[in-house]
Amino acid sequence: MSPQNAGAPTPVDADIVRALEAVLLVATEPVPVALLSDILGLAPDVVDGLCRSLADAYGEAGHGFELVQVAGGYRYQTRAEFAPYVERYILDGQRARLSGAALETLAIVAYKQPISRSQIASIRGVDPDGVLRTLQSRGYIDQVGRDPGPGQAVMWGTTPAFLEKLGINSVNDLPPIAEFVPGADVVEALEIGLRIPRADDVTPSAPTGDATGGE
Amino acid sequence: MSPQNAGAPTPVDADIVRALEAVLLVATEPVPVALLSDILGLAPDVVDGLCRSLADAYGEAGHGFELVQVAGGYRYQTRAEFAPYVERYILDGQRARLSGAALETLAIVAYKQPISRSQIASIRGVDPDGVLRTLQSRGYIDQVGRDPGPGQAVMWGTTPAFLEKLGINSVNDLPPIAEFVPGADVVEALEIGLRIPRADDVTPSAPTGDATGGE
Amino acid sequence: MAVDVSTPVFEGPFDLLLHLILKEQVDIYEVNLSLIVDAYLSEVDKMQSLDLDVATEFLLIAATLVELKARRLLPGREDVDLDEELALWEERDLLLARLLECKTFKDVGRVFGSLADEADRCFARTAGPDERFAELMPDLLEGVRPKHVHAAYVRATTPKPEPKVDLFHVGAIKANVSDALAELVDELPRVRRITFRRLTADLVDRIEIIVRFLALLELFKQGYLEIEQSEKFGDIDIVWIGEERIPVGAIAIDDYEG
Repeated sequence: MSPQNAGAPTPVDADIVRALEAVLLVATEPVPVALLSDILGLAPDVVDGLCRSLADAYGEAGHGFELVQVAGGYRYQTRAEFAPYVERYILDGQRARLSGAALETLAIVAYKQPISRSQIASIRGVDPDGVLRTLQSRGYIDQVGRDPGPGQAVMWGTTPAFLEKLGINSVNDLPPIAEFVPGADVVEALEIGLRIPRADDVTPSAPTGDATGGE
Repeated sequence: MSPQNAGAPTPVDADIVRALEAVLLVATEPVPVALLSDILGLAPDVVDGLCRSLADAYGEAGHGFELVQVAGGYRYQTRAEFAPYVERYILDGQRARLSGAALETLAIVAYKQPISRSQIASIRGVDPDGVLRTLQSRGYIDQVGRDPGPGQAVMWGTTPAFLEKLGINSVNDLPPIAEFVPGADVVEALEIGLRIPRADDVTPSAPTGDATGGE
Repeated sequence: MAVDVSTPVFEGPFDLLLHLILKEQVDIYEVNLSLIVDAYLSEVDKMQSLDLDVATEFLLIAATLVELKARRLLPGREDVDLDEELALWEERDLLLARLLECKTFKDVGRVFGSLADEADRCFARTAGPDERFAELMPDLLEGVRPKHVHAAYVRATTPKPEPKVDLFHVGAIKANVSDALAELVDELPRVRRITFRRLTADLVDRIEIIVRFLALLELFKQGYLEIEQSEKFGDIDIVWIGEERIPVGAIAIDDYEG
């Protein structure tokens, strides 16, 4: 269970694993494998293997912390089940939750980046400026360039802080968008809702739909 | 050597030991035993025993970090023999310039100290936690107390090191902030200044605000 | 879940349409369409930085909805123009695709919400190197003078000017169906019969015409008028068959109480 065995598959000095632990302990943001590789003088894939073994070793030993890969690097974090204790310590640790509008806009930016505000507007059907400002001020999105076309619209993309907020390593780790396309039942419901009456359809004799239009 | 056994002398749930690890991991300053005792709901001497066992367990397992008792409480730190790697991380891995956002937050702390994070947030309109951590890790600001009011928010202030870097003896030596509301023309000029970054905007030696700095 | 689907506050027309069709399972014939069109108009109105492409797109979708609803309100026609029919299907499919895309990202947003909720329970270590390494830390304040701190404070505390909203292209789209309805109830009983062309002759914006048309449909639905078209592409005659004078308040628009 100890780190000495963590790097067992590769003949790496146990001290290297301890050095890895030391660097990760002082890091204030996720440490990319490339940087660890420079610091430890080992090939990136060896370092990545060491990190994974170490993470597994912590998991098996049953610690209150874990080593995870987030936002393009490795970092120590507390395990979710001990959140109540951690929150008792971090008095100022209340974390603002994102509104539905913010989450939907983030979803669009994450999958379609780089994307302009008008492209976002046409997907959501609402003016996105307020939400974009909020997301930018919280550091989850940023301007990543300008559209080369006429108008040179500002293009938006997600940031490492977004990846940390969701606890994922990269936007490439997100499931393909195809997995979220609504099922046949939803498509059918929409088709019914928007059906085009055939020309010989009888006009509803008493359009008293008002009563049902409400709820 | 796993933490399950760390608390063996007292019949303490293994999860409590893990919760202890979680709290110690997120702590940015040594955690007093009395505070740990409150958080875990255990008698101080039991907590102290747990910490000692945990420290011993880490030592036996041979990690790159250790749990030590320093003035003020327990904290994780790197073991001395791995300092060269930590130094390499510090020299390779850190950005070398204070961001505009960080400088603004530092300025707010300097002029308004003592000030809580939520007061800073309401002035800047963004979550200041990351910036506060950076500034604290650089030794420019520190926690100077807690708000006596409900919630007991941590209050921030600048450090002697900050004054030394700026070459002043006291925050009273900073240029006074005029209690005037800037006129519309000033606001507009500022806005233009912010919108069109000048080439020399990037070095701290000529921040954009100079023209309107009120000197 | 961060998203409370039962909230009666809708975020624009797509949100409202998806709610009505998927949650309430109504078809748009049963819905007071003016509500949805008004939702579109208020979004166009709100556009902070003017975006004609988006505004136009919104109006086209509103027009598609109006056409779909008109189909079901107006008496069935025996002579159907094939091109017209195909165009309507195309527009309908476009709207359907839009709603599907919007729904897709709504669902992704919900997944993001759960990921964020889960991630929020894990706290990263941020303590950084301890004081033993302090002298190694680069001095980020190198070159910073008291006046720079002062300037940064002024920057941080100066209220940001409100962005100027430039809406002159859109004009004042203040049209809404209730207002149009009030105008018609005032005008139609006096003239009794008028062509749709004349009734909308003084209107410049396409959207105002759409709104007035919606108001007519509402009156038609409530039996206050008849709509006649003697020949294809001919003028549409509006005939008032209601009372001579009716108080404006008597015509209730079916309010949406979602």
